[in-house]
Amino acid sequence: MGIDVTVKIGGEAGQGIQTVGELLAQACHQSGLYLMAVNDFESRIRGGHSFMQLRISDRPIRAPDHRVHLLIALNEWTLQTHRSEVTQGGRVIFDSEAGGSDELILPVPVTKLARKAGGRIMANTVAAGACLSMLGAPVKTLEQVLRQRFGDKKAEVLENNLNAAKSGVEAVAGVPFDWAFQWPDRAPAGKLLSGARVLALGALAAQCRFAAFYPMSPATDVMVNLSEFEAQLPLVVEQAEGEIAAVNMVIGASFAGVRAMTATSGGGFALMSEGLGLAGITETPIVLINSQRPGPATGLPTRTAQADLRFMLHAAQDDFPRFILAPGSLEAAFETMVRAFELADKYQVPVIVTTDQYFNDSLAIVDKALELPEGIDRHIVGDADMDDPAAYKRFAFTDSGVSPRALPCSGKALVMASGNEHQEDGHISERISDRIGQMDKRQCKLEGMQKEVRVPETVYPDGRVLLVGWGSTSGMIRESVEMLRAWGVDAGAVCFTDIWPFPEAEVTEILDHCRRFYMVEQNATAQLGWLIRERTGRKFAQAVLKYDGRPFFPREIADKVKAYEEVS
Amino acid sequence: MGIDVTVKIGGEAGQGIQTVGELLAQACHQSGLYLMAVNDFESRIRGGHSFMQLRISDRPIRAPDHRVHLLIALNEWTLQTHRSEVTQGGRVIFDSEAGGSDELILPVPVTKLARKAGGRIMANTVAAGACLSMLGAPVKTLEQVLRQRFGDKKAEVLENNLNAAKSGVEAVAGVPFDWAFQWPDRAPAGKLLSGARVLALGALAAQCRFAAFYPMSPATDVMVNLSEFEAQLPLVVEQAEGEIAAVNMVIGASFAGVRAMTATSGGGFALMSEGLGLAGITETPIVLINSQRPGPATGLPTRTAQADLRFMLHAAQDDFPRFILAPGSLEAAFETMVRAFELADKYQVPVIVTTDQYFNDSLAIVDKALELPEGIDRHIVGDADMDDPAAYKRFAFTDSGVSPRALPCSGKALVMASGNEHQEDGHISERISDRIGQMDKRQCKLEGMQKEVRVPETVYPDGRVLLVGWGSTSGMIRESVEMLRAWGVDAGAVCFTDIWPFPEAEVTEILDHCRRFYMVEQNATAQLGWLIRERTGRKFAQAVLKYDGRPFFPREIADKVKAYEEVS
Amino acid sequence: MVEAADYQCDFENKWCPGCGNFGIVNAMKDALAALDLPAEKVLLVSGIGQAAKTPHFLKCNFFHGLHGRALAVATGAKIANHDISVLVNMGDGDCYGEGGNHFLAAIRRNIDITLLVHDNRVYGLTKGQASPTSDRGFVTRIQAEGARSDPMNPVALALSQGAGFVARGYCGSTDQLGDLIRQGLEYPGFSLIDILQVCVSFNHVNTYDWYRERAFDINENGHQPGDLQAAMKYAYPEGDRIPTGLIYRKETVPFTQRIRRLNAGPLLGQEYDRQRVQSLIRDA
Amino acid sequence: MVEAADYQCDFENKWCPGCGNFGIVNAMKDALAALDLPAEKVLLVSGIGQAAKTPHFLKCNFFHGLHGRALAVATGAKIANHDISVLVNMGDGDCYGEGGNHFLAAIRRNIDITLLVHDNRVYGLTKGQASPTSDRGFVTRIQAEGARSDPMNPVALALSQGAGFVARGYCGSTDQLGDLIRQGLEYPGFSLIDILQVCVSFNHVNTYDWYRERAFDINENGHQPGDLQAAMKYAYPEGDRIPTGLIYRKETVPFTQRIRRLNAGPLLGQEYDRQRVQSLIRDA
Ligand SMILES: Cc1ncc(C[n+]2csc(CCOP(=O)(O)OP(=O)(O)O)c2C)c(N)n1
Ligand SMILES: Cc1ncc(C[n+]2csc(CCOP(=O)(O)OP(=O)(O)O)c2C)c(N)n1
Ligand code: SF4
Ligand code: SF4
Ligand SMILES: [Mg+2]
Ligand SMILES: [Mg+2]
Repeated sequence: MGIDVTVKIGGEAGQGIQTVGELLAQACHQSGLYLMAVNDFESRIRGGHSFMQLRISDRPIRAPDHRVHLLIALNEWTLQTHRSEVTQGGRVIFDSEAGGSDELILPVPVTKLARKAGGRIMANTVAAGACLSMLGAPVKTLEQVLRQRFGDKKAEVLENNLNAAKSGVEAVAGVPFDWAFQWPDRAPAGKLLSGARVLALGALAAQCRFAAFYPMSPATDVMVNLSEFEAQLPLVVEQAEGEIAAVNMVIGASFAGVRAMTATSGGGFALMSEGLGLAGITETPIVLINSQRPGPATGLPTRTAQADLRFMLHAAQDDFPRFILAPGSLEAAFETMVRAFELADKYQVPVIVTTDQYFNDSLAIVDKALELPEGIDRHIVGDADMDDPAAYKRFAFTDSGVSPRALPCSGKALVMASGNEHQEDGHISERISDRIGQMDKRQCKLEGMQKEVRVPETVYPDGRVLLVGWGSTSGMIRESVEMLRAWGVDAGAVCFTDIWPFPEAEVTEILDHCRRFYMVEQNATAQLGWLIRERTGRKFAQAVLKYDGRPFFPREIADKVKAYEEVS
Repeated sequence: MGIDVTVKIGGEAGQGIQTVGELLAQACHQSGLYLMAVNDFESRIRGGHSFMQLRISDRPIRAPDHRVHLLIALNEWTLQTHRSEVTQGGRVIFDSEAGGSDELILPVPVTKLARKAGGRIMANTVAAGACLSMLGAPVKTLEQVLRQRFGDKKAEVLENNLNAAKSGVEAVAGVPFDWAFQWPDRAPAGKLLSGARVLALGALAAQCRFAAFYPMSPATDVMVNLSEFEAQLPLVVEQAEGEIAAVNMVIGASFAGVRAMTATSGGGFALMSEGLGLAGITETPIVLINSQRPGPATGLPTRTAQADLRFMLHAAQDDFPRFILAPGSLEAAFETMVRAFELADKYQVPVIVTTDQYFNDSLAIVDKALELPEGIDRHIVGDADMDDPAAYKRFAFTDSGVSPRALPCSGKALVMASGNEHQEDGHISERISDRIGQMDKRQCKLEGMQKEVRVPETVYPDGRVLLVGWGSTSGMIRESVEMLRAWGVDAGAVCFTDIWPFPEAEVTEILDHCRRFYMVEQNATAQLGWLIRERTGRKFAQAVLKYDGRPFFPREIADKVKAYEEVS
Repeated sequence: MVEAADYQCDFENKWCPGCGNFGIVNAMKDALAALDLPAEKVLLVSGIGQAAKTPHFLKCNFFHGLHGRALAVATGAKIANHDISVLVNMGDGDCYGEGGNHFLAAIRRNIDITLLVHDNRVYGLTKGQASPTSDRGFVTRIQAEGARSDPMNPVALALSQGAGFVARGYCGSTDQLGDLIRQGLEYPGFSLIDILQVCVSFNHVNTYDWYRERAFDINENGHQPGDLQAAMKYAYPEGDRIPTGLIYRKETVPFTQRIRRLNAGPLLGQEYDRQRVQSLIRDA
Repeated sequence: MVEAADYQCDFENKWCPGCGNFGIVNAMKDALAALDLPAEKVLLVSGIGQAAKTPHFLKCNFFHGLHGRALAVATGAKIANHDISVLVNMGDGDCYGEGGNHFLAAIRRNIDITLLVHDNRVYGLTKGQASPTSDRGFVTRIQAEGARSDPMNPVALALSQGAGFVARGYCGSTDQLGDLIRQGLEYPGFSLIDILQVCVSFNHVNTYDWYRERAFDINENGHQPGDLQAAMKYAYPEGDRIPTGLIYRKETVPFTQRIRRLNAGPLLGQEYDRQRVQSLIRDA
């Protein structure tokens, strides 16, 4: 076994937990290690309790671990709440001037040391220093990270931080720690990114030029990341007066000709649902990210869930084609965004990309290079492509259901679109032939769309039992399968990325290979499970469901499946 | 065979087609006949083409007929569009001064006669007179109706109308008509009501005291009918600034203690979906009518559809319990409204009652007396019911999931509610135990709710093939089954009223009796059909789908099923 | 030379005979012709309602969207391609009722579009309910006791929030209206033209006769559109007189000029430097 | 006698130390005590945001609903039971952003509730984006070039639409604020109190120091709340001076009095005559 250590840093909101976590993450990354950092915080700005769980390894990792090897407790609450999670041989660094270390708890006067180094604010750096020292990291690693981080600040700032780090290092010097490890000195593997950032980069790669949004956790960070590039690229990111405005602006921008997107979460998605239908009937390509969090209504704003699947699938009145894509990893998310824009343009439909708080707010190493697509086809026509631009019909009947799309004000061809049912040229119509014609035209796109859909990824597809999930939990499910196998359960995994159009035939075939399948979902009702039943007739044996707003640990999935297996 | 005659009156919007229809309907009703009048009109106020199809019988009828026996064409367009629908022996009364009657067409100078009688506006009365005369109605029937209608107007108005009617009668005097029949002279059967009116009356019977809405066809008429009673009852009907406001007002009013409702259609329902979730998590009872029309988006605003089923079922982020009830007849609608308010209060959940444009805008005879429920239980507690009002917890954990509901400002017990996840007393909480506790509490209501659900109504449940539908199409499906049986197909019908919670066991049993079942739905994808697959694993053989915005005729259902049967 | 007739459209009109909207369409055509704007340069965006059907009755590019949301669609379109002239047609219910929040936001953005509100003080397409501009007490089938809310004053609202171009037109004064629309289109920034529009089917209070007696042209009467205080006074009808014309105008910075990036030209047309994007992503 | 302490609540407060909201809660308690209003007579309704958490920090009946929608909920509750005092707490994003349309409608209805907008000119709970009242140019993480929209002026907007009670408070002047809230609660009709609120975490422009230099009490300085013209002037900051206090007040007919039916008493309490309903339905 290689390196696999988890550090948990906890304290109050506003204490800079995230900063400690980021410093550590950067240090690991610099040294060529892999890592995943999961954020847990309350819906408040100061106080309360929050933590970051950082898993470090020498191999790529895609899930948090339930075991904590090193706990950094910046307050008493953290100590009391999380000490029981500390595994055999693990330790707790506790911010305290009291002294009196025992086998588990190592009091370090973090705040005091910070004050000495120049101010309370440096507590994060002290903690990071102590932590890295415990883990056996060479001093220069943190130094490097601090230089990068504070290099362009006043010299004093860097100086103070270096001192703070040093005092942290010294405070734990010589303390034995079972889980310390040999730090490699390799080039950084890949890039250290959050889910939100990868989604934004994917949109950039797809030539997204316009984004409108209304702030809503956990989607806001996608827009924060995107807006960073506003000055450098032909890109406008606009904060709208509400989600309804956001989706309608995106439709307007896309209609006028630029690739456009929005990002939101549950309540905002609800408000966008009428607009989704407008994109549907006007056949305007849009990309909509729905980063899920627990509901109903405001629910748990800063926590995670996968509970909007059926809502996304059926949102808006009447039927129209849409894609629903749920990337299972950072790499997949980048590519999914590129695909989303391409599919939206190609089929002139709305594409929903769905993630969740766990996915957006976690940091991990992206190992694959983030490459731009070869070229981008906008699937757009101009006057030159037409025999008679004056006779152009935006919604002309075609075999594929996709009509040649011209842009308004780009030539003699007039582009007319209506959210009412319409005739081929876009003018409203109540004629039966137009209604049936246009409905059939829209619906028949599903044939082509079906061919674009990717079969769920499988591992050990020949397993006697399969664990089935979608989106962000892919990493946990895969790891739980390894555990189950290690325990002698012949398990495999089926991880959906493309959910709609539903890959019926392929999924049926996969499921028919196993004895039983279990759903693994972060919701209360096994939403994908019932969709599978609907589309394939196959029914899950049991569902491992978690809906407390916290992400799965692989171990809890494995435990539950094992328990089910034992009684079945 | 008794009487079964269909009259179709067509012309431009603004020509008063509806008035002719209403006069005829009232005349039939007065004579003790049964009838059903279906309205077909465009989304405009003047011009275009609209018609009313009136089916008259001596037995209760619940569906329009595809055959037209008498066509009243108030313009050329109607004549051209509908002449082919006229059945053997049928005739057309055509507003024309040209003369030249043939076997089919009987020109009557309707407008000219109206002008003579006092003005163009009387054309409706002339037409009604001619029509009733053709059908063999005694003159006094129309006279009576006119006296009722214009009795409280100026004497001149009544006089002119009576003259107009007479000139209509005279214009067709002596014209032979195969479909004329012997008019009974019975007391009126039941009451002549529209679907929208019945829904409003049901709400009144349930003690609804507050309704908020934003105008949207075909739901507006429910509110128009309700508002008629504002002056006479403790009832406030308020036009909101939008659908979002409407649903939130309803939540506020219900929270404060009165039974409250709203009514809308597709796009408005989409806008209400966030509020639906708020009612869900705050456990505020609300009743929401969604009267469907074709989409997506604005679609066909004045036409009919059953295409929001899955949307209603899954609207709003995350899972929470709700009822979905789709009455299949006027009588059922009255009772459904009473049940809806009772179930909302009893389980503290949102209840969606769904109808459609066909249902709301059609007139028919309600044969059953509309009786108030015996008594109304608000399922509310007060200080007196509590040991310690100061310790009251609105969201206390209980076995049934239903917590005792006190009203705010009604005593010492403080009522605190939040759209965020909360602890038992209503204060926001992010604790895992509160989250799981409250989710489980809400979800476990489904057990009790499941017991309230009514099994779909069946006719010939032992039929070899079953036709399955929901809501307003019940009448057409039943009649199509009779046709099929007459043609030798051993068919039966299954008509859902209560759709959610889904009556799983019962439906499975019903479906397991037949060889094959066919879905009959007014949408493009067989939405209920897939829900049945999801919940029972049983799959429909074929679906008879209509999504052109026009209601089914029994005959077209029967024809399609017969064709399917022939190849299967 | 563009002529009004170039915008002539043979799609069947669906309004009631005598509806005030006909005058508005004519005024629009006149304004577009006066500015020599060909259809290729113009995008019409509308919501849902009778007013919102307007784009169907001109030969042009259009997007006929959702009830209340036209301003959001128009904003997105304008940001995407600010070289084109964007005209928005909405009803009073559409713009001030369902869409009220977007109206506020459009003023604050000063997005360079011209908003024509066909203000008939009633919900036409849904058959005659009170609208946000209906007088309190306005009786309808569903408001038997009369509308209970006070009417909104869109002109005063726009002025109070610093709008730079605020006008009130009348569907019966096509020349004046055409000229206001022309000026609105020329104005760099958000321009509001609230149009007193007669609905012959559902508003039997605010009729042609009613307006004829009350509407008067303030510009003819010497009002200077730069005078904010006078403008605020004219925002409100004075007794029985309803001021029409260009009520207020000031220089402002339109929204698309506030976005540094757009100084380089319309977003749609800007070059996308593949190399640069790739390196930005690599360094991100 | 109701005391401020009766509203003391032991649910853990979740605001940042130093947040301006603490002053607002204190002022609310003072006002409720001054009016001798027990919790049984008061309903607090709020949206979503830091401001909207307020009801959790008083011991009272409350409904903490959706972002932007508190006014609609409050309107429904007030119509259902107009005997109770309804107070609404919203943030500036909540009320003027997402909820802008309900704000307009509440003014037009003159619904008898007291609206406290915790106007910190920033989105607090979502970590510091520009809000509708942020100055143009206000820089945030996501508005690196500064906010592009002009700020909304809620006081001017309310005045322009005929609101009958319009005030501006400051979280740092608790006594004045408490008194404004008391007056608002007493006022029969819609009362707006826009409260200058400091957000110590995300707004580093409009700080305590900043306001201390600028806010001044107009009533102390002799302003008569009946003077609409002066009120309109005070709606806008004059140079660097921000007027606070009761800016405008006039007599109006509150919404629930506009509904004839409610003259008979609160809807909730009215008797339902079963016989009458049955006969109405029979005759319908
Ligand atoms: C979300 C939504 N709500 C309601 C409607 C129904 N609706 C269509 S037009 C209209 C209002 C029409 O009034 P107005 O905007 O004043 O336009 P007018 O017809 O008077 O020109 C309404 C409420 C709708 N289409 N969509
Ligand atoms: C429909 C919806 N959109 C967005 C959000 C996310 N959200 C929560 S609070 C908030 C804004 C907070 O700003 P403000 O209203 O000014 O209140 P403050 O926190 O500053 O007091 C937003 C956008 C939400 N909860 N619901
Ligand atoms: S209903 Fe009124 S607004 Fe609509 S077309 Fe007719 S007259 Fe014009
Ligand atoms: S973020 Fe700002 S508004 Fe929110 S609690 Fe902290 S200081 Fe107050
Ligand atoms: Mg209107
Ligand atoms: Mg704020």
